[in-house]
Amino acid sequence: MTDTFEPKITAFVCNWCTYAGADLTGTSRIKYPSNVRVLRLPCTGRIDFMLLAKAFARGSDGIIISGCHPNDCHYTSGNYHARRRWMVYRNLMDFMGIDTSRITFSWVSAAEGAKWAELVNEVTEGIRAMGPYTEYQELAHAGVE
Amino acid sequence: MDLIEKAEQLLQSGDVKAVLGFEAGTGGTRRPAFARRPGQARRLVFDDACVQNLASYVTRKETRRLGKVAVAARPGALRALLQLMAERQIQEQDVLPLAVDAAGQVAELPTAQAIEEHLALEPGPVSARDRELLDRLGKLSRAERWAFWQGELGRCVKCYACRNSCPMCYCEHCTMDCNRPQWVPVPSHALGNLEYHMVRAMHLAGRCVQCGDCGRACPVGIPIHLLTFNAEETVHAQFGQRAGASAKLDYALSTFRPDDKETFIR
Amino acid sequence: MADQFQLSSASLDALFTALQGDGRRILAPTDRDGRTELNPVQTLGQVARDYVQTALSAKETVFPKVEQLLSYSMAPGQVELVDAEPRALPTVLFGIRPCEAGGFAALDAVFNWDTRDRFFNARMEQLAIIGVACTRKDDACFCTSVGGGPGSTRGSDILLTPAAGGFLAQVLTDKGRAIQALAPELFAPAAGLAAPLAEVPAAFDHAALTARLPELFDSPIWDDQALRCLGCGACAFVCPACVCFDIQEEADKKAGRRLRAWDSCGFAMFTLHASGHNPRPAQGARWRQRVYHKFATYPDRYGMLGCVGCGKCTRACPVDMNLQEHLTQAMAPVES
Amino acid sequence: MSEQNIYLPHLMRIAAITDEAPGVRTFRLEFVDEAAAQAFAFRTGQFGLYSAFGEGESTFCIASSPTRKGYIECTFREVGRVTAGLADKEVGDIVGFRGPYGNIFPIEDWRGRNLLFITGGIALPPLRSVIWNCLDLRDQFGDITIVYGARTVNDLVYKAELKEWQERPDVNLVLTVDPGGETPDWTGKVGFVPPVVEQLAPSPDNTIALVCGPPIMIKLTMPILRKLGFAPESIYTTLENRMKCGVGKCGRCSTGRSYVCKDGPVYTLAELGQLPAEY
Repeated sequence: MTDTFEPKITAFVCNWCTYAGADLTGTSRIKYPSNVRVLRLPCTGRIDFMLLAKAFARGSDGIIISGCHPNDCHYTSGNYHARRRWMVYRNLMDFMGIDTSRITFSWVSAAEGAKWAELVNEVTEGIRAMGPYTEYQELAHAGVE
Repeated sequence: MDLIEKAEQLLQSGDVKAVLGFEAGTGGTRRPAFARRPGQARRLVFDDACVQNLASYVTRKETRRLGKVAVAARPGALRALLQLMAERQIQEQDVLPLAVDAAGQVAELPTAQAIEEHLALEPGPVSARDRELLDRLGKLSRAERWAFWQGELGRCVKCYACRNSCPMCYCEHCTMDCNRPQWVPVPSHALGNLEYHMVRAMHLAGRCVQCGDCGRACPVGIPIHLLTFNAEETVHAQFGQRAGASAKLDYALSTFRPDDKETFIR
Repeated sequence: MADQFQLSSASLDALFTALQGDGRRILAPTDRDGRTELNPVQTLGQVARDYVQTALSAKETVFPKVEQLLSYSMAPGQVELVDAEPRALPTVLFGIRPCEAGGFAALDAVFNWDTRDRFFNARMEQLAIIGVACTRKDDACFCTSVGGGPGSTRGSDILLTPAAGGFLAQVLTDKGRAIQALAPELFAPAAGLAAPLAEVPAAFDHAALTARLPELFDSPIWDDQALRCLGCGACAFVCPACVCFDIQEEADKKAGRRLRAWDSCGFAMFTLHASGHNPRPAQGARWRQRVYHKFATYPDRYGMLGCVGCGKCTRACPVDMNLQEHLTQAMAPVES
Repeated sequence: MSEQNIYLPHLMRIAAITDEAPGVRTFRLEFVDEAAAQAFAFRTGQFGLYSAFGEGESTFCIASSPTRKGYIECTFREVGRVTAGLADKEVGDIVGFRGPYGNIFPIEDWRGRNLLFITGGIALPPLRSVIWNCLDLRDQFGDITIVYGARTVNDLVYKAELKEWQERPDVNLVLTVDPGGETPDWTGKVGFVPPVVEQLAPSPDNTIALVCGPPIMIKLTMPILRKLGFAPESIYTTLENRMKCGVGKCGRCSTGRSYVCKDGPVYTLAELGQLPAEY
């Protein structure tokens, strides 16, 4: 069964750095797995924790969150704010028993096309090894008579 | 002066329109009570069985309508009052907190500074029992924690007693009641419960005064206060501040330091 | 008068086996993680001892907190509706108290007074109730004030009363007789035996209360009483007689489902119009609605009270909105 | 024997959409299932629950007249999740309908009586059903007067039909818009509905008054009608309480002993006097 498992990975990326970086990966003709669905948001500061919860609930096996390096935010401090929230949220999710190893946070700049490819590769293989996030996905149908 | 005398005096003088305290409840318990006339002050009691956080009343419109209230406050309520001031929901002059000492003597805490000074003498907010629960859960494997919380949250019926008893849940339009978009499912099925408690904890991160009233309010006994406690403990450990410590506290998650330290971003 | 028998604890345990042999699951109060709550059990030994009440009521067996009413799939210009069949398992509800057993009639009154609610009825049909009379009470109990009692047979198919070495059993209905017929040898004759019950003194006269409520509608006592009410739904959700529900839609672009979930008249959202207008804008009006619906509307519309005096609301309330006490106060509003 | 699922809607195809006013639309709906269409009948005053699949159900009156067969119409303003979902629909799309629910305007009892309709804004739809019902049986009734107001000229709904009523010799239509809501070519009145009614001073003799509007309009109009001599039994209105089930179970519309979904939505002022003012 695991042979046929193709991980579904959702990437929430900021418009200015990581999205541009991922674009560069493409224009540089660097190949990377197609398991990732990229969702572009204006800034990591916009990546509400509920987006992560919704991604898992809708069947993602893994999540990537990526934006501008510290000090590089297009809006000056969106990524700093985001970082604080992730620090709290990641602990909370772990405390609730949610598998935080399925969530990868990263900074990928517009110039780091290769880093993006490497990241997606690693995450895809990591999630492939972990298998589908069944225990969370089953929640969608649980508790209804 | 004891609490009853103090309440009578305050009501008599008209300094406050109501004294919010505790009275005897069912089966030896204590419950919140509003003394609005001097004659009603006799009902008031204050002891270790008084557990509810009375600060949750001061932002309710039914209470605001009464006018200025005095609050016979336990430490959790005092922290909540400071946090409400920090969030600009109340002002010093809206409420008169009353602290009751072990001998039953009452002190007025008319300013934020007075509350802060009084609280400085109190022990930390997290009880030994809750500390132990947090530690015990922290030591479980992730899968065990998942099983624990799924078992617990499966009991949730979404009565919102946790939300409504929380002094910091004063929003007139709670995100749980908004449906455009419908972020969190309304029904109390598995996903609806998990997301609700996740949102509740996140919305209280940096704001939770760790009174534990949500856990006490739960009619099916879910220790949900541990979720907000966890979030608040992260805020304290990482950002060095605690909600309810000062009336001039910035919200931990609407600010940042360039050198905030994390270990997980690649 | 119902047929009366004697069951030893061993016989009752054997009856559990017989019931499961008949394909029925048994739900009973258990002590799990320090909480008394309904759970599936296999043996009498798994049933909680010395409990007064479970926190939640047994209504969830016939009116679950979330149930599906229908589902559908969508394509441009097309909708495919799928009817939902309630999953109604043959169930014996063991060990609930007479007050709670009486609550099913209040649910039935609403679900079936006009059109019939298939979801409730399908589950009700599959449900048999073996109630256990109360030998203990607590300060929240007030069954005798609302026409019930610690040994009331209303709603039970079989009512057991703890007695030395086992139970006295009153077999009350056809469903009860069908259970007895599974293992008739376990039911020993016991004519004339009696067992002591809890003493629950009546606190108020419910008929007088119902008669009085219309004139009290504009009384300030409701606002006064509701001052400490937090406006949560704990009282309604634990109530064996509260029926109010919400209907919620959950869907993505392609498919969806319509769910029924418990709701409460205590929530400000309950009556809020889309325009922002709220017919019951303050907690006092919402608290009054709760009281009036149970003690004025129910008697008027359905010829019964919407309250069984189980006291679950009082126990569940984070701020001790003691219903019995508030009703007693309504009957004699004397305040300094 | 398994019972019917009373929460299962009929599927309806949108046959026509009319934009009435900013944010206000009318759907003409036809049953997808022919047998359901044949079995369906309703009377004026009744309402239904309309599904925007994916969003939920919302309650509106049936705004068309039972004398017009083969379809029903509903008119709604986009204010919430469901109405926004409905507003996204196009002709040919499928929506759901449960109904007809509730009581009726007893127009059979009104033969030979004069009819006075007083309404404002988006509350014309329930009365539009009655108006067409009575106009289609025109010879059974005496004078028909309609007072209708809206915030602005643009907010008046059923503009084509208003024109038609205006031109009919057997209808007395009085249109008004709130001060400031008039256009340069506006020929109707300017002012709120209650004072317009007061000024019009309709005779209560042999007359039934039907009042539907926003709560404030109803509140201010009722005393004027009473002062003019209308008996509480001759004044009708509809209540718009929030509903979920529509069949007297979910408890949401419960007002005193009344379920608005079962005992209403049509009430006389005399009946309203028996209910707590929680509407």
